[in-house]
Amino acid sequence: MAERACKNDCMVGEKKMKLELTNAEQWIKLFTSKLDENVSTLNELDTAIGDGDHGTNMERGAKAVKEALDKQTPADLSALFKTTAFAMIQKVGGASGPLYGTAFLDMSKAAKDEADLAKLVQVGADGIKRRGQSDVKMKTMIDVWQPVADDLSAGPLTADQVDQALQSTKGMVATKGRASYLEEKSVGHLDPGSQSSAYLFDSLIEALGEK
Amino acid sequence: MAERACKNDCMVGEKKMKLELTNAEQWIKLFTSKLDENVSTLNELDTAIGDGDHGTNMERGAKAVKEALDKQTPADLSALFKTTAFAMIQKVGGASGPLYGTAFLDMSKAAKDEADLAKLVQVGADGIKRRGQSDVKMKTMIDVWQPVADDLSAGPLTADQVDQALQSTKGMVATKGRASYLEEKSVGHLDPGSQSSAYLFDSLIEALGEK
Amino acid sequence: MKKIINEVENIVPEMISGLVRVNHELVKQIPNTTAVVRNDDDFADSQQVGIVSGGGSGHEPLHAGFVGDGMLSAAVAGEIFTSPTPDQIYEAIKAVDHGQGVLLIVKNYSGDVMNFDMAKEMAEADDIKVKSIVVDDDISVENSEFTQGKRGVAGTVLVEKIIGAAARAGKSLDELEQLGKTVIENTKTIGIALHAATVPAVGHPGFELKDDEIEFGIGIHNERGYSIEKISKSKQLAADLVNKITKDFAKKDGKFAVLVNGMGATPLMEQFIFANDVLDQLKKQNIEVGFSKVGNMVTSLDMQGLSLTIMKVDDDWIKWLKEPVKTIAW
Amino acid sequence: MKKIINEVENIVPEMISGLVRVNHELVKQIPNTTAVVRNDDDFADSQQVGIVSGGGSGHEPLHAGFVGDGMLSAAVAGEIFTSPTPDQIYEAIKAVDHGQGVLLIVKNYSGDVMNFDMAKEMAEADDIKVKSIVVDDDISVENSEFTQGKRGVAGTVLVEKIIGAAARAGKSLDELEQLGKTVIENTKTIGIALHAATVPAVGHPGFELKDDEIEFGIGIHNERGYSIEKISKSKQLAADLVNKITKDFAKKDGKFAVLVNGMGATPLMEQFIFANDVLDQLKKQNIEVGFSKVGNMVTSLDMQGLSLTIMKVDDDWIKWLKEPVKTIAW
Ligand SMILES: Nc1ncnc2c1ncn2[C@@H]1O[C@H](COP(=O)(O)OP(=O)(O)O)[C@@H](O)[C@H]1O
Ligand SMILES: Nc1ncnc2c1ncn2[C@@H]1O[C@H](COP(=O)(O)OP(=O)(O)O)[C@@H](O)[C@H]1O
Ligand SMILES: [Mg+2]
Ligand SMILES: [Mg+2]
Ligand SMILES: [Mg+2]
Ligand SMILES: [Mg+2]
Repeated sequence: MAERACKNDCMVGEKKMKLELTNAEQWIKLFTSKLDENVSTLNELDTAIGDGDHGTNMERGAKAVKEALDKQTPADLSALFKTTAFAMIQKVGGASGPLYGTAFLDMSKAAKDEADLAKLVQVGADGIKRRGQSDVKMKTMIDVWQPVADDLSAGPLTADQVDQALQSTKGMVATKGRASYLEEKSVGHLDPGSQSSAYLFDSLIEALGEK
Repeated sequence: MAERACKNDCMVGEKKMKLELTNAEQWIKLFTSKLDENVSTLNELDTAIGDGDHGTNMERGAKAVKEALDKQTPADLSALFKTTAFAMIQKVGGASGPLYGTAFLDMSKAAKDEADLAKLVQVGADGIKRRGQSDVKMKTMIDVWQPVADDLSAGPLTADQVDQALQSTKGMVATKGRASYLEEKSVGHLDPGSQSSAYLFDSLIEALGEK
Repeated sequence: MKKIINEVENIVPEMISGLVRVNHELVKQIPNTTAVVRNDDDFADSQQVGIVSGGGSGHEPLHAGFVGDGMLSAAVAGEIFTSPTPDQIYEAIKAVDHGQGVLLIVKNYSGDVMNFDMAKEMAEADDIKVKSIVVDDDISVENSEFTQGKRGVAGTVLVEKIIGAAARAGKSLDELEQLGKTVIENTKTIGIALHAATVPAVGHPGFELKDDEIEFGIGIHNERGYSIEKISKSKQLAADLVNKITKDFAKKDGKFAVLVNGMGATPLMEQFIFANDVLDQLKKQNIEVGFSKVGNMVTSLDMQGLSLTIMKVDDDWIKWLKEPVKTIAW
Repeated sequence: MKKIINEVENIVPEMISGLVRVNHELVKQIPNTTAVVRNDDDFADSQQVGIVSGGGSGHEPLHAGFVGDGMLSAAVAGEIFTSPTPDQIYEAIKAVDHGQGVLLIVKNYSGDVMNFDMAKEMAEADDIKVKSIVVDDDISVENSEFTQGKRGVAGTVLVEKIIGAAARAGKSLDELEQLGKTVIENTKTIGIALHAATVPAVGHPGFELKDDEIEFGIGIHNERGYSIEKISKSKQLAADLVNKITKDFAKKDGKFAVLVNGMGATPLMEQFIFANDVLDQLKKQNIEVGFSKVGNMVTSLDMQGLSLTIMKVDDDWIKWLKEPVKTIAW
């Protein structure tokens, strides 16, 4: 697995922290780089309890997001999230495409009159739940998104909190997504979508820390 | 490879030797046993330069010959050869079925008014040549049948002569049968049909020796 | 991994290009998509409900091989083992709607269900009537309303055949939706693997089985099954699978359809031997077979193995299963 | 060796039994043989020349999969990779002769040629007119009048399609013989293997290739080829095979038919990618393709690999290649 850029001591955001466009751009860029660097990690996690393509899927999305952002610099937060959402929806496919796509699309809509980071992430988490007909404790990316949304609304987010959320998926029995076909045999493995979501929020921490 | 039952010192037949029914029955029975015992030897030879089934093909023939002979004891030499021929034709398939079948069918016809062993074997060899559109030096069973026919007409046949004929196929380039597709690469391997024919004539030597 | 391919990321577009070029009299490609649509005049002139299916690639001939008169109107190919994206499905829906609406045939995977749902929402915004049915025939997975439920596997092709023929016969969108749901409820499949598939981007088989092992209950994306056993004779395998499936049917009267489906690397020879044993087993159980089929229909790349599908059918369904079609692969 | 079979010696009869039971509306079996004949009323009433092919098993769907209206009248299956015996072929000839005679389509192997010859002699003794044509399309083997000559491989199925359609159109036995010879002269094939086939009675692959090796010029019975190379991209393989085959045609004007044939364990996905590259190559060489087809037609058990067949065709042949048929596998 990739080295974490910041450890326990690293945290971001004040309560009610506003997300600025420059941070957010940095956030998405760092996320796409982490996806690029960790294709095989994600594929391997998905090989254990899914169909082995989560890394490849997200890599396709990362490439599309980068290309879209290179083509046109987004005017505001809403535009940035919309571009990200469309690239994910149109290029990722599989389960993660519509899930990340819906999360960012809903965040794009919300960002039109809301810039509070914690609230935006909660909107994204809700989008995933709606699209995936799922909730926490089903061993999906929601088990990273929801704790992160909670942590952000309670105070600054730490890499440790992200990691804790990610690690919590290991002990869960999957009841949604492909891993659910394995029933009890899904226990003992990290959920791949939670790992990519951990990269997303690690990137957020880095982007805000570098400000 | 199976042990040869008799070595250089072992020989059979006087010049112009008559083949008796009891010897011939013994001959065919020994032949079918040798085929049964050497299925994998023949398959392996055929794997090297053919399609790997000569042992399995001949085993099917051996079984059919035995069953046919068990069902009805042949009245004379001609009937024995005919039964052998029909079993081979109907059960072996591939190249060796029609070849052994034609050899025995022609020998059956000839045996109606000819019992000279050397002449009968020559009739068989000619049948193979006709059916296979082939001749000596093409790395086929003819390279055992023809030398054996010659040796028999010159005097008693020895296991050494049979073996010499068989070994001579090793250096040949195949120009008929599947091995011909290998062209020069067929050199260095024994021809499988020549090996089964060597079993045939080894059996003949044993059958006459045991008289 | 030895495969006859070029760059891994071009596998799907190149495959679709090959399929369309070779079969240009039957199908055409929607530009800039990997969606394949019927290319015949009969369809252009018809007033039938459009039938669209699709899903991840790697299951060929499913789905593009079943586009044509009497089966699918269009098929959308995703990346290998990955649902296609909503924009592509949306293009296919638009291309086949003749005002009578469009039925989507979706295999039950979260990715497929979500992407087809998003496409449906997009098409509905264009005032196209869209319904969808979700195939979940793989009874090796326990069903539960709290989970994703059973997977959609080889039975999908029988659903596509019946729905395709019924749509050609002029059934309405609502009728087809209802028919599809009933057909799916009556369709049950179990698969076995002798060797896992190698996803090209991964480069090695999805799981390992020993030289004498076989896995029961695998899915078509290398999903692991419910047990690993020593391989037995075809007769025994047939008995095991037939028993497991027929136990799942409440009633054994009436007629049944049977599909023996090869997973990609298992020769037809073995499929026919297995089918012979399946028919023997069904005869023993006094189960009447009204339709049967054998072949590589819903594959899993180069997986070695096969699946058995049994469907309880009525006489109309048999007629629809038997009707001739003009497709690449039925 | 992991295969879904019962006893090795029952493979062929059980396979034929499965094939016939599943497809009983198309074909029937001649009792006590492994010969399969058309089962339709159209044929019973027709006055067409009977078309019989056959050969060793292990190449499914060839030949039984191509029995039906517009293709073969009967097919005779031998043991695996072993010509059928004359008595079985003779039964098939008798079953399909409607007084117009019977044409035998034989692949050029000494075993097949001899067994079909013996069957012909038997049928002629019954006053049935019999002619035979010998397919030898595999140009990876040098031709010579002093040897067995070239092998008959995947091109056989195109020969069967053209002859079958021409026979249905009412051509006489002599015309069909002449047509067949001309078609065969214009048919050229080369095969490649990534992994050899495992003959069940042998139990291991016929030869070994390293993880990055591929063999050019193999036959459909594990016959070794003319060279072993490092595997390259599909584009390169296509260029190599297309060049080698087109060089063998004196003239490149007119139209050509193309068949990409899977060897049994190579997924359709790879076959379509390869076909896409073949069509690109032919376009580059300004060679006009009038007909193309992709699929597992003439397999070699579980061999991984494929073959490319190119045939110089005239317009009648294209028409016959395209005409619909009612068979299990075309
Ligand atoms: N219904 C769902 N709700 C929330 N997340 C889901 C759901 N289904 C799948 N996921 C997430 O998607 C991830 C798998 O994504 P990916 O491998 O790209 O798609 P696919 O499963 O189609 O191959 C899982 O690890 C899980 O986190
Ligand atoms: N044209 C021929 N003339 C004589 N013998 C032949 C000819 N073709 C093949 N054979 C013999 O048949 C043997 C192969 O028999 P077998 O393996 O049973 O048949 P197949 O080649 O059909 O698999 C060869 O080793 C050779 O001795
Ligand atoms: Mg996945
Ligand atoms: Mg052989
Ligand atoms: Mg996937
Ligand atoms: Mg053979």
